Amino acid sequence: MEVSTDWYLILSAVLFSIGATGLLIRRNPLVMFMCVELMLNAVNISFVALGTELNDVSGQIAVFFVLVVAAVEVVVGLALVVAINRRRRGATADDISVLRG
Amino acid sequence: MVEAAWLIPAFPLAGFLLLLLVGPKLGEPRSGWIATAAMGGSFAAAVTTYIGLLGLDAHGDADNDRQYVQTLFEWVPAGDFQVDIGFLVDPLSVTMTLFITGVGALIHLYSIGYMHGDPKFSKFFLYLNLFAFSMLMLVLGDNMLLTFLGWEGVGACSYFLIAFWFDDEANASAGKKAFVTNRIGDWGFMVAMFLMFTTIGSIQYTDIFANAAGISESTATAITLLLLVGAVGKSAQIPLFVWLPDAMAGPTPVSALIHAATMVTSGVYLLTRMNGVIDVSASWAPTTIAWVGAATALFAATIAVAQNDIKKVLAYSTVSQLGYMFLAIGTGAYVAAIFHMITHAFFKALLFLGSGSVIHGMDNDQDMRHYGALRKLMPITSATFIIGWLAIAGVPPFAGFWSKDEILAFAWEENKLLWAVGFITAILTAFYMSRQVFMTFFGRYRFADVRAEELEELAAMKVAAAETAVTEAEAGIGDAEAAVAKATEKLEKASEKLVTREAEMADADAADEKATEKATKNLDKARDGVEKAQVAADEATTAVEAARRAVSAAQAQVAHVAAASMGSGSLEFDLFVAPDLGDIAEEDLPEAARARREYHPHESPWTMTLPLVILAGAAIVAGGMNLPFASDLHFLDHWLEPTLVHPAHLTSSASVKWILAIVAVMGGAIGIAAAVMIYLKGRFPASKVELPIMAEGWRFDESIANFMGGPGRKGFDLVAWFDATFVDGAVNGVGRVVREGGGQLRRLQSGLVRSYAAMVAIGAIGLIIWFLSRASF
Amino acid sequence: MLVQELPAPPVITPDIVWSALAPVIALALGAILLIMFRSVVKRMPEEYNSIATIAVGPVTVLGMWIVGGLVGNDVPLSGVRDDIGEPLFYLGLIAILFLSGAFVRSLEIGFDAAFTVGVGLVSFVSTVELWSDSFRVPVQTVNDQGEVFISEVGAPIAAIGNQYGIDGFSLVFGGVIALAVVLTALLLDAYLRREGIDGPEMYVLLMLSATGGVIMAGANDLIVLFLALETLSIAVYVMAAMHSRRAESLEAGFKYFVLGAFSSAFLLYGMALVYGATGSLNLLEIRFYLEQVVIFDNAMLLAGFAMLLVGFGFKVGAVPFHAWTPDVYQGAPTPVVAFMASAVKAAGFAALVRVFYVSFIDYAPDWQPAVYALAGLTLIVGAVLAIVQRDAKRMLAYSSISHAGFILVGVQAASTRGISSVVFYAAAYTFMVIGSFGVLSVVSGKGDRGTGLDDLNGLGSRNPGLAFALTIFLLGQAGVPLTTGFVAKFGVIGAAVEARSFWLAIIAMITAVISAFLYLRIVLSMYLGAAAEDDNEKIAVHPTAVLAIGVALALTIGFGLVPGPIDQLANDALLTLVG
Amino acid sequence: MSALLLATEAAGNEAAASFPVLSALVVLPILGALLLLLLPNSRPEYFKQVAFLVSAAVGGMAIWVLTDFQTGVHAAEFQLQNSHTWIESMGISWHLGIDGISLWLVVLTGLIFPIAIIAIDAEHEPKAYYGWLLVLEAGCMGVFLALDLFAFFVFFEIVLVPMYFLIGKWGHGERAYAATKFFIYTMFGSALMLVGILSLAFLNEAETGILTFNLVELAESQMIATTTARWIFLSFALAFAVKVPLFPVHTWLPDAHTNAPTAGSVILAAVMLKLGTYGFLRFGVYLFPEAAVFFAPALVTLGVIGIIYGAIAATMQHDLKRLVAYSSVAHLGFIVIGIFSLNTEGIEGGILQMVNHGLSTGALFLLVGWIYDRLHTRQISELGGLQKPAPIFAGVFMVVMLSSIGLPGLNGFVGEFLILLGAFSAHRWWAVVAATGVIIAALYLLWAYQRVFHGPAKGDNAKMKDLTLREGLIMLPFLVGIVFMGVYPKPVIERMEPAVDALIQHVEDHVDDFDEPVANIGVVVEDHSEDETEGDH
Repeated sequence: MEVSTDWYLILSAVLFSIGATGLLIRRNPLVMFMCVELMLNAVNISFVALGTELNDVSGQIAVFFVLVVAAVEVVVGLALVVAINRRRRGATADDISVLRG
Repeated sequence: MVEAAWLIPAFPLAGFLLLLLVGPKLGEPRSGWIATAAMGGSFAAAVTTYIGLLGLDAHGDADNDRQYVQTLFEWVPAGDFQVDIGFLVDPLSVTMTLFITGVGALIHLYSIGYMHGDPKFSKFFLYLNLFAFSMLMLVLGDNMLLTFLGWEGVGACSYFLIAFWFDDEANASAGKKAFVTNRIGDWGFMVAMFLMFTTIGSIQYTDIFANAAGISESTATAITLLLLVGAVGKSAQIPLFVWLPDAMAGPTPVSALIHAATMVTSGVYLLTRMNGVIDVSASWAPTTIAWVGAATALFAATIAVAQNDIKKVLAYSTVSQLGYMFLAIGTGAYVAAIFHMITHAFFKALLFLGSGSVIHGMDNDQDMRHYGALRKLMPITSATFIIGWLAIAGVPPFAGFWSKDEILAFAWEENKLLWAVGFITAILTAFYMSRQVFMTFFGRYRFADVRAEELEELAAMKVAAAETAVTEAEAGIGDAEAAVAKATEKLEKASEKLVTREAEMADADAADEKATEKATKNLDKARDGVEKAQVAADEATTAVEAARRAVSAAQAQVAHVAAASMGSGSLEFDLFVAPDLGDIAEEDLPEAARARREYHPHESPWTMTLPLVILAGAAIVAGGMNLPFASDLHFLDHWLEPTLVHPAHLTSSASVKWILAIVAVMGGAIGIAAAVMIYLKGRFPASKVELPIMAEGWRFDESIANFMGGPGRKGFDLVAWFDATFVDGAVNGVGRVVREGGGQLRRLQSGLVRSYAAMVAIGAIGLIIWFLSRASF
Repeated sequence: MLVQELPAPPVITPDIVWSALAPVIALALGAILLIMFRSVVKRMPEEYNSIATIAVGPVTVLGMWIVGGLVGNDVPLSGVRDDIGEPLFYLGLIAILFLSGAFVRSLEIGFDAAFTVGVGLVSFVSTVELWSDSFRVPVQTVNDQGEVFISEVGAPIAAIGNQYGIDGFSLVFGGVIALAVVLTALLLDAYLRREGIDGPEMYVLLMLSATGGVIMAGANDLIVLFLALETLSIAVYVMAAMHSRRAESLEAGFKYFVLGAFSSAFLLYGMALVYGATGSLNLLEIRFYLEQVVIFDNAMLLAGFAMLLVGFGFKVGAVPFHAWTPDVYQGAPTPVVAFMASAVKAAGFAALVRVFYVSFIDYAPDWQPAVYALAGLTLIVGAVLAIVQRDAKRMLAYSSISHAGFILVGVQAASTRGISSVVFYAAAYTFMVIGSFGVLSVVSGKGDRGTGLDDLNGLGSRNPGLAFALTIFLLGQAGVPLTTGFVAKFGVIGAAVEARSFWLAIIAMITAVISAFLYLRIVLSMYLGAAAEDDNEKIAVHPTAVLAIGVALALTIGFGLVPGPIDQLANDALLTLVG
Repeated sequence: MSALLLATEAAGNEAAASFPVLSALVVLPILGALLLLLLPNSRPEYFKQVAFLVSAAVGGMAIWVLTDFQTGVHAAEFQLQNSHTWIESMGISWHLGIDGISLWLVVLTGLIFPIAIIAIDAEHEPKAYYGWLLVLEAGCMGVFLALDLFAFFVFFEIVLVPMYFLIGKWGHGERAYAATKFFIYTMFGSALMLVGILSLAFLNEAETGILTFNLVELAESQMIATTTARWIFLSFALAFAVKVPLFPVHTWLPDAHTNAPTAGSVILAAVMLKLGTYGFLRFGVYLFPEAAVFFAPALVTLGVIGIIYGAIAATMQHDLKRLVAYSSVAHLGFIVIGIFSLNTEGIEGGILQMVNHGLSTGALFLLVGWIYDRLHTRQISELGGLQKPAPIFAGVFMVVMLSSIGLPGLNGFVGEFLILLGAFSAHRWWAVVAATGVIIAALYLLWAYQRVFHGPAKGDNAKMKDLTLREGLIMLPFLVGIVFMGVYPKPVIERMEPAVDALIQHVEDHVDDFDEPVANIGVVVEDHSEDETEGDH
């Protein structure tokens, strides 16, 4: 059978949802970051797929930028995690809840 | 001449302003003289105006004969509502001004003497002038609003003057009561004005006269009843009369001027002024007026019978007489009403001033029970007072007779029942006035009597003493009985000893004589002991009896004293026998009583007696204003005719009139005779007629007060509570609700980053759902 | 079909108008220069340091002058060109330079801060020049009576092809952001000194994020928009966490980062979907496409709207995407919060408005109700949660949420008045909020401990000036007249009413009353609350902070009394189709 | 009715040349406040003097306006206008003008403020105190003068701030609570009015194509659909009802009054409450004639309830200031029914009563304040017998009180009478009920007077200081006004009459089935409308 663009889009949607759910259910900050990455890359799949269907290059170009941004985010995120861990070993996302109300 | 009208109120106003600025500096008596002079000037102006009015054509067209309108300036020009400060000079208003200024001037003069030595002397005259001004505005005003200005002005002044001695809460309350009660009436007056304006578009009297005939019956009835409400308030008719008796708290000249001669009659004036409207109103409206009047007359008269305060009697009498005037108006006899108003002004002012003179002479004691036989001590006062009495009692040829007789005649023609009520009232009037005169000027001089309350406190002291004696005696009994007990004990011991000794004696017979002697000695000793004990016992018993006697004696004393004080209590009502002091010594009488024995009631100074004399003269001859004998002797009738729409005339035959007159005189005679029997001869006890319920004014005032103090106050409190709890509570409640909501929402802000993310996700899903719901597939 | 068969598309190199990029370049370059210089020179000797600092003054003046001139009309020294060569002119120039130096000295400001302020000023001036000399061009109109009118209209400039353009809208936001940078830098100086944080990073990040913000306001392409937004956000994440000795600061940074990344993923997905539906990432092409083509199957497009709304909603802190706001505002260093609440929010709204007004305006009936709902929720939740707080910073955080609601009220109008009201509100709020947080950062004391309501007790007696300033800022936010806050509310409510959204307007006003209660609570505690014994001493305020707060105060009151100019600006700041 | 519009323009033009006295009335106090801000704290005694001089100057200008005011036909127009563009894009302008309706309120404001400033010294922080007072004056003046809805709203709102601080900082007792309640409550009222104003302007724009906030233009165009206009009127009415305050939104008033400093209470009663009633007249009736006619019965009913309810509540108060506050609720109820009788008598009575209430209640609060200064209590139960030691004080109090009771010959009566007369023509039975309020008024005031001044003096009361010369001089203007307006109100009435007639004409023009409810003049007919006045035959 022929794999149409919709399949890619559905895949990306699924991945995106998985990423989002992951961020909601996992406590480990690192895993949460990965989930964000997953979401971003899911979007990338859509971009590529759509770009191909539309026969338009900007879709693919977008992907490059997104990858860069994702990388930057990871950097910042890791820095934060490190800083937090320096104050408190093995802190999970739920431990970081001094500010509330 | 008539142009002098504006001077009539101007004089007292000037006096008022002058006293306002420099009154305290002038002090006594100068400020008094200034005020009096102002009234004198006002009277002169009134006379001038009167003469001028006589000059006006009496037989022009119906609208403007004997009628002169003097406009000073526009007062309240608002849209269609145009009201001026202007005076309507016509026979009615001039008649009013004449006796207001005349009587007023006399009372001012009188007050100079009466208020002598009062720290607020000048302020008193300040108020008096202000009052006179307001009263004159009331009668002279050429529109209802100006009349209303005077109407409330006199109310305010009477408030000031009733509460003149405000240190006493009672006076202050009386003043407040007068003002508020009057306000209830004023409400009626105001609404009447509104209705009048909305009906004919003006409240100028001239316009009202011109258009009254066109007013629809229902409206006219409404206006009449509303005016009646106003009049009832001002003229102290049922049910709003309650303030007048309390108003006696003011200085007596005030009672004479405001609460007898002038202010209280303004209700009558108003209704007369509006006779045109009453004329077109439904027939039952005037009937209502008549019945209100009649009922008040009788009701007040019954109360007057049982009053002991000399001024209270006059107060209720005033209410009653005003009732007559309303009765007259109700029967359409406006002239009769005015006639009686004038005569009443004279003799009632006279009576009040006389009572004032008495009070002044009797060291401010107002209780008639403490008077008696004053006619020798105060000749002028008593003479004039008696004239006033005859006048009000309806004894010909004194003024009161003529006016009252005319009213009764009209009542007869209107409705026999009304006449009957009036007649009974006449009898009562004669009775209670005679009672007052007798209690005050005749009979036994009671001022020096030891008063019941004093006797009671004396008795109380004695009883106390006796009772202490009793207790002491009883203590004595106790001791004595103790002694008896001891003695008997001793006796028993002794007798026991005797027995043993006798036994020894018996043994000893067998032994030698030595032992026998010894035994005999002992035996004798024992015998002596027994006898001694016997004696002691007897003494003790006698002591006990003595103590018992002492006790009973003391108790008898107590009973006696108590009985004595009881007796003195009943003495109070005895006008004829001086209280029996029994064994009370002169020197242990209370201070006050002895002071009274030294006190000598005195006649008042000429400033007070002169007005009395003048008024007495007026009270004698005033009847001449409107003699029934021949139509051309109906001076007042003719004089007032232009101000009335349908001047009423008696239709009954001369014979009927004569019979009525004679009957009236008989009634007066009956009343007087009864009074003579009870209060002069003492044939019947006064307590038979002076029922306590009457003395309490049929508990009318009391029940109103109870309602106001009870449910009324609760209702007011309820409103205040409602305001604080619900109206304001709702506001604060909203605030609380918002805060609560915030507190609940706060829980969502858990601080957990994942829950925040969840919120974002939920929001996202929500948005997606919304957009997809609008999407086309 | 297969890609290979297609003819290779020609590579188009966009033509670039450098002058139009001046504001951006200034900020970006400033950031790079500062970080490079300070990484070379770790710490200068004291005297050099002070000299360098003072030198910043004249340099800035010259910079403003030259850059402004360049931007304005390709000749430096614009405006005074004719005077060049006259001695008097040079004397004046020298005097100005001298004075600027003296002024900087009097501020006792540190080098980094001074540098940043200078950069911000240069960026701002170039924006102004752009506005007055390039963007606004005079046109002659003749009315039917034959009278000739000279009026100015905005002429949009395509800066980089059709990717990034300049129009009134972007210029105003650019100017606002530049000023926000200046004021924040001034506040930061005093703050970092107190907290003992040295190093230029904070300033560098400040300028970088500002760069992102300015580009966001003018981005004409979704990808550019995304990049700008990320530049802005990531810098701010770090700034929030910068006070690393404070756990709260780290927590704030972490939360902001996680959620930010999460939401930007949504945003990106939205872009992808829109791209899929319209076949373009360029806002203008999207608009033309939507104008010309009727999409029968528009589910993808609308889903894209939803995702985009999520992303922007998060940036501007709209309920239910607001949850990060209170925590981050409370935890982050106060001057940073000032920047977030002003510039970041403004940029977010700029992007939101640009995307939805330029590209999706034809679908207004679809997105308007959604924004309507968001606005309503935001207003209510913000106000209601604000009044139950005990901490002033947190209170202001919630109040900033409800302010976002107000701006959304303007957004949902989907009309030109809507745009101008949003512009006005964003600008007005920027200065009020910088002012309020500025005062807070001064009074809160070391480590931002004293931000509770009770810590403000007796401020009225301890430092009347600060108390007065804060009072004005708060009353302004409450919408009391004669402050910009009132005119701003007037504008958005007006826009809503014009769009017949009466109920939203009513909700907005009621929530305004509710939040007035919270501002009054702060005022009460300042004037009526009795100060605790220990902190009765007067609070010393660093001159830079005084300057920042003073400027904000002046703007708030001044344009409150005479709102005409800014209102005019806002009306000219229309979105125009660039390129 | 566009004659009025043209006339206003004409007046505007001729006024444009001369000195903008109205703007000066608003701006001068602000400048004074700034001047105070600049004065050194070292010489506190200057503050009061400066503040007084400034406000006195404003008062002088107000008098000048009064003399400058053209009577006769011109009194119907807005005079001395000056207008500058404020926010061009919205057609908003700084547009001030005065007519017979606002004239007297301006004069009142101009006179009350200097008195309030001179009468009581600031207890602390004089600089801020007098500064706020001046700002307050500017705000009040602005409300009475504004002819532009935006400007009006600005002033209407801005007055909250100074009053908030006056109550909050210089008040007594529960001042924080009272101040906040005052601010929030009144702000809530006006919040919806803002929506109303904007709706009005934009809906009008939708019809006419011109966006303007000019009062006259909006009032004259009357383009808005009836129901919409009614809704907008309600939003205005709520704001004004809270300010008035009308039952049941009155509860902020007692708290504010009781806890405010004396000057605050005086101004609150004398001037600020009038903002509401004035608003009803100038903005409610003028802008929405149809809605005004439609809602008149409801508002009159509320007014009547307020009269009775306020009076009863006043009777039961224990705090003298609270009592006077509730009496204000009753008096303002009178004003409202007067205004919504929508006939000349009623409205003129209403305006008169605004001034009267300003004089009498202002003076009452001043006197109560002085009692408090002397004896440090306002509890009626703790007072008593003050007339003996302080006869002049008592006399003045009595006069003021009688004017408040509405004794003929004093100012209070004229207003109340005209109001009731007008109300009677329009809503007969309401007027009859309202008139009973007069009775209760006498009850609670006389009762209070008795408990405070009559009877034996307790404790220190016996040593109370009588009215000083200075206080006497301060009271003098009040007394003069009270007597003058009672005896000769003509000059006051004739200046407002043309404006009032024009307003009523405006209503008649724009409401089809409405004619001014008036008495049938002169010729008397058998009118059967009377038949239900007496339902007994």
